Amino acid sequence: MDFGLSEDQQLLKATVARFLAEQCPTTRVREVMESDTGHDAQLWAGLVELGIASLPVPEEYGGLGSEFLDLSLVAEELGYAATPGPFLGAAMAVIGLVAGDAQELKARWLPETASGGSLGTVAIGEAESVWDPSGLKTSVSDGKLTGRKPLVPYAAVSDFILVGAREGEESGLWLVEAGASGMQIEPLSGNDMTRRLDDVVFNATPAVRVGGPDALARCLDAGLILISADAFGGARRVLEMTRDYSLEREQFGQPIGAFQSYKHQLADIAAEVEPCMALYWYAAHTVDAFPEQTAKHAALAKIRLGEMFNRVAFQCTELHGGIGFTWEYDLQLWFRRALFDKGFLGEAALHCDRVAEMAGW
Amino acid sequence: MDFGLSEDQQLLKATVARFLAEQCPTTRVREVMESDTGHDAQLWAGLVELGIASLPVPEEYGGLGSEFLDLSLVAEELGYAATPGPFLGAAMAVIGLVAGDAQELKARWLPETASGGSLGTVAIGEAESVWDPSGLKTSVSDGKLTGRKPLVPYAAVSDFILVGAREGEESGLWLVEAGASGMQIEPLSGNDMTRRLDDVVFNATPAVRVGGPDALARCLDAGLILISADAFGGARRVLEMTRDYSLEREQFGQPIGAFQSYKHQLADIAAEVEPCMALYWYAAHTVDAFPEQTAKHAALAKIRLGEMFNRVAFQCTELHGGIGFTWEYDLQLWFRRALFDKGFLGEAALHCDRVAEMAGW
Amino acid sequence: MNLSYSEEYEAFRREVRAFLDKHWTEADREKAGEAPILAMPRKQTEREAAFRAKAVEAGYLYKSVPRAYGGSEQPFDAFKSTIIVEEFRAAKAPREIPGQGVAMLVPTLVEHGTPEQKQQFIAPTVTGDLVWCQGYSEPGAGSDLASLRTKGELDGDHWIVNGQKIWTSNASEADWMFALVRTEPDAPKHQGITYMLIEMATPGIEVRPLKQLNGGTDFTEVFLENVRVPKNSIVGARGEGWPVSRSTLKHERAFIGGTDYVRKTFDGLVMLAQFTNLRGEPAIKNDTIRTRLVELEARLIAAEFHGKRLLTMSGKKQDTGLAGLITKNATSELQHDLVDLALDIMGDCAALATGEEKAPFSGMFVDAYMWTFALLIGGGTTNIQRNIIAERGLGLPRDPATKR
Amino acid sequence: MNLSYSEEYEAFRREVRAFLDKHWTEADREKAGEAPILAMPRKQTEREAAFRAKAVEAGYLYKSVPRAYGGSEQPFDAFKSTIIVEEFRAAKAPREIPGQGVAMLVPTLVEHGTPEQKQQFIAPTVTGDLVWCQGYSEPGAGSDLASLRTKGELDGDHWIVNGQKIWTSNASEADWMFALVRTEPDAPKHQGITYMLIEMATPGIEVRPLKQLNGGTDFTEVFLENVRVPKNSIVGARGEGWPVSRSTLKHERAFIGGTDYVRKTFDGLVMLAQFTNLRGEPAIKNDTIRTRLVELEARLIAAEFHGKRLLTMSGKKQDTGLAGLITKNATSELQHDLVDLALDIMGDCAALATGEEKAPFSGMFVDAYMWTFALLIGGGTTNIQRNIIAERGLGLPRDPATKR
Repeated sequence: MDFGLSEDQQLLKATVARFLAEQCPTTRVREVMESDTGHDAQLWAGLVELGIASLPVPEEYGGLGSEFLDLSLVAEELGYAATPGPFLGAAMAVIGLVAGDAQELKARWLPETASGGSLGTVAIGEAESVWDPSGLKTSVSDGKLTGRKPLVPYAAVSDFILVGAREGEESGLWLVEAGASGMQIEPLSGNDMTRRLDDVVFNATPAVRVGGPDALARCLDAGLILISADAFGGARRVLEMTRDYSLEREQFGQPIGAFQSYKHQLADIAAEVEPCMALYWYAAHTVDAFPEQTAKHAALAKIRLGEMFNRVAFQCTELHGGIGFTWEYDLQLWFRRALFDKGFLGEAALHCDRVAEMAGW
Repeated sequence: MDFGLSEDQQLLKATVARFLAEQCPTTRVREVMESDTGHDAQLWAGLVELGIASLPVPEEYGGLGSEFLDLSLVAEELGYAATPGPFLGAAMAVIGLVAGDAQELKARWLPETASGGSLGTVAIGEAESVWDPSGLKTSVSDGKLTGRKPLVPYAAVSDFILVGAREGEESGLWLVEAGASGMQIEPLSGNDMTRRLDDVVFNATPAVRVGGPDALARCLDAGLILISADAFGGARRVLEMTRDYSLEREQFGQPIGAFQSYKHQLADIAAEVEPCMALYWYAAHTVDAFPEQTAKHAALAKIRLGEMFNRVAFQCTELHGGIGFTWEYDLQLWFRRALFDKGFLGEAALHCDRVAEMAGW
Repeated sequence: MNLSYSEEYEAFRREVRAFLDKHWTEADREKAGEAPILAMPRKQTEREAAFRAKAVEAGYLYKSVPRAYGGSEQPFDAFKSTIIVEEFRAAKAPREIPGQGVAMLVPTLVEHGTPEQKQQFIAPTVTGDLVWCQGYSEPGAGSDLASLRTKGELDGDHWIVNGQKIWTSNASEADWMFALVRTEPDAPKHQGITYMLIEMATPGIEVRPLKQLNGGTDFTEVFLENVRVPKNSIVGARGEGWPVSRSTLKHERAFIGGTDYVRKTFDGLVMLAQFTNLRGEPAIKNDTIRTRLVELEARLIAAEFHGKRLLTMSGKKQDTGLAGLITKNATSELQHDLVDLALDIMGDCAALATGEEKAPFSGMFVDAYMWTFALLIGGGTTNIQRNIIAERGLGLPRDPATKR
Repeated sequence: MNLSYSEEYEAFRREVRAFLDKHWTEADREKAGEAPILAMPRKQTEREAAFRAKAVEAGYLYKSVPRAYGGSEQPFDAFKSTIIVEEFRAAKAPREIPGQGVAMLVPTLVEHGTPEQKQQFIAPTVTGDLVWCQGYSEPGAGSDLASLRTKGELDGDHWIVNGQKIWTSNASEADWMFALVRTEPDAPKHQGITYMLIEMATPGIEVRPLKQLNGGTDFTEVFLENVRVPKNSIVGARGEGWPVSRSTLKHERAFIGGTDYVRKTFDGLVMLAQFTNLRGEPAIKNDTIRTRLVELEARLIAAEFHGKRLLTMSGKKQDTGLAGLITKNATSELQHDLVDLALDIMGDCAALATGEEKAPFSGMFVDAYMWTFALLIGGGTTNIQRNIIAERGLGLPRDPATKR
């Protein structure tokens, strides 16, 4: 029985953390955030060099074929550092490809994504917060895909998009290449400028089938877990910043962290954050160990962590007093990332419904 | 503009408070609570002498014909003192009678209830937490009433029961006298032993019509407001007890009320309790001033105050530490009354649905 | 209990209405439009100036300011004040010039200023000819104003002021700043602070916009480097600025405690829930959302009538005690819970920013969510207010650390 | 990460199962039934005694107690301990005798007792022949144990003990009490306390049942009047009872932090929601209730796997740090929210008491609601634990008031 990280996993996590501490301080986060695309090719290349793009790619396609937990640990560290860039959509796209059965597409794209030569993303959710595959209206017929996807990460800089859609009754994933005909990409103004979103419309756009309902489900579940890991990393960071600030900042002649009420508020936040690690770890672990449980546990992780991160970010900002409300103070980066993690891939209520239905409630 | 109490109202409130402080200390509450019926005729007679039974009775029937707010203020003080006895059901019964159109019944019963010679109660709610008149199944036909009423206050000691029921499609109130045929009364074990409940079954029991849907609605709304006032009084008392305790009780060499965290918890409780007074005041005021608003505001008061009282009773018990968990310490009286106020006349969720429907949501 | 006003007050209301009908025309009203939630001070237009002069003459504005200094010098009457606000708001007529000059400095000068200061500053402030900013907060001193570090040293006829102020609203537009400056470094913490009036045009003052969490720049930082301030440009005695400033803060607390903005938020929230679809159904048809809305409405109505209760108490010159102290925390927590529900109603669009047209209501509730901090933090943080409720409202022992 | 046990541990599990199959028959299992959530200590039956003796011999029970005193003296292995608990529980086999004698006194004696005390007390305690109660809490001293006032004065060969203890579970059945007694009245608060063993049959001891909020009497008050206790009946040195007792409290905290009872509550809650109708529909079909259930399940699963994370850390002999400290508060808050939902599901039957057959599930959740206090208060209040989390877990400054 070992519900903990292997030495390799700890090393991976520490390596990514060290890389980000050095290469991605918040000054750089802000530069990327203020850039046009929100994508820093050099930073991404550095992360690819560390192997984060190869983790989910099977060895036969030049990747590392790692456990899904490894990728989730990376997501936690990216969240901890408020790392800007296309990681989430790119990882989901790879997982969708791997889970599908389109050998040709795998051979075409997986080696390139592993090496950083290509970037993928995913387009799943539709208007009115629809994310469950059963509700998708985007449809494919005769290899042409039509529909609107209002929240697509980094569509503008991606080489291909995996689109959740249906052909007849069956849902699945289809691949659309950048620049395909009938595709319109409009940038959105998001709360979290470190992870860009575009509104994408497909109008009889050529698309190739990647896989069926299972591939789509695996892709979505993986996203839910990665976003939960991101939320955990963010919450951990926000708590640390607030603790540190409370030791420095003095009021009435003592550090504010010495006031009992402040201490208790921070203790309550810690008690809320800490057990969430095990929640996302287990959800990630099911992907390899108990895939039949993943749908439920991925949803539970997103429900809890998406909300927890927002609550913690809000409370910690409040505990900072005025400075927390400034643009210059870094806390706001996570405050905004929390709003991304809350909304993207569907809000808690949607996933509560899904879990309840799985349970037959 | 005067959203405050008149001098008469303040006097009434103070008089009832003084009477209860003298005649109904918690030692007496406990005696009554441990008695068979939970009804202390002498205490009730004292309250009747103060006029509480005459308040809702029109002058033409020997009562005071007061504003409904007056009666609500009395309910607050009864709640503050954890007064045991049949007040709530008795008051609702009188209000139902007054609101109805059965002149003979009014003449028969109102003078007697005003003088304390008779005691009424109400039987409205049915199984599965049905309290909205639209859901009642108890029916009347040919002057015979049939159905089950699982939560009837003090049925065993009442001289008559006003029963919410329907005849054909129309709902209304019917009066059943004590000892009527086909009526079975079984005592229930309730959390709040200061306000007894019985399970009552009617089987072709003779019943006389009191009034239609309006009378039933007024009776129910009045109950919702009175129970809210009771909850406010209880919460106020619990907060006071906790404040007083925190000044006496020392830990680590200082009164526990000097610990910042304790102070803040109590401040939050006060901030939750205090505005609720205006909520029940306004609901009570609508009964006479804006009756078309009563249904909504009575429901809102019950939603907020029923839950608030329970939360406050729980938190204050916790703030007492171990002693709050003892039977001997008086806090438990209000803890249990809070559970009565939560459940009786329907839980918050039911009334939320009702308000939403009134709003067309 | 009577929620209508007595004949005396109804007559007063008619009088106010008649005044408005006469002096603030339909055209004026149309032009004025809806007032923003947080109005920024600005110099009044000629039209506004003419109207305000009439309103002062009639006794409707600047009621606590002596006639000699441009006020209408009326006895305090909570109901009349409320009627004036209600009627002026309905007519979209200008009320007192917004901002801290009128809200905070003028009452301070009325109470503590020298005759010369009153003469020089009050009248132009109430006409909007002088715009003020507040210089209390500092990067190192938030709720604990007494720990501030901006210092003033006497050099002949002038104070030489050095330091930094933060959270200064509209410093860029201000002509003057009223500030707290530490002038006696050796005195105990709460002593040795002087209340100083500083002309913003003085050399050595630099104003930098402060960008907020929500992307806006409603506040600034003000840097003071060897700023020379005339020796007599202080209010109250040297070293006694602390009590002078504390009388001012009361006004700010009362200002932030209102429920108007919460009602606006709630009404907007209901519309948001009605017009935002979640998976094919208006959000308001979702049982969880509907239930939360009703629970919030109950709290809102409690807060509103609690306000009427306070108004009544004020009208009767009663001490509002605990009831008055809890308003700010209860209201800002309610506001928080309202905007929190708004984000849930937005579904996945919680990820989109204010101004994004593809978000429901262009994401305006996201900004409201972020602004909630300003409410929580403005006018003393929630924790400070909790101390006050516990100590002054409930009679619990004072905190040794914050004892003054 | 691997949630199955390694072959070594699987072999151990098979060994335990084989042991149980052999020594605890189907008939035994049937007779034993489900264990109560809060088991009270009692003397073991002959059948249980025989089984426990075998289990000790096999190394499964009393693993931290030396063989010489009736234990099985095994090295600490968190996984083996867990496997033993899982398998014994599945087989409904007796584990360690419940109660504070085994959980708190025995470890204390092992660490601090004299050879004579170990000899005299440990073996009969682990067999259940000696039943103990704890005498720490006093009416005037709750979380602040050091402020206790029961005093002992030396009179020749005996301590004369006077005072009152409260929250003593099963004092009526106990043969002995381990108690904290102030013996040096002039010493500073945390010094001058002595850890004393007192035979309950000694004249001057009176036990009165303490009726609880929920109507039950699981605790007692113990009055001590001129109780004569032999001079050598103390553990550790005179005046050093405080550190001795603190080593014991660790055990209590660990005991209360488990999630088993929360899982039981959750599973019961799901059933309650499935079988309780609200207005013609099972409560679980109500969107609000369903949503709350799922949110609570997410927290429960977090708590459960958090437990597995702690177990893994213990297994690797790592310090569990912050992760270990937050367990109690997170778990008891979760338990509170679960029973709170239960009351909502009960609809108007929240007014009915536990035991009322007409309430859903005979109102058993009302009792769980009330018992939640015992969890919040037992083993140090939530506020004390918050201090510990902040200070030891987050490294915030110590509270001056509670400094020791």
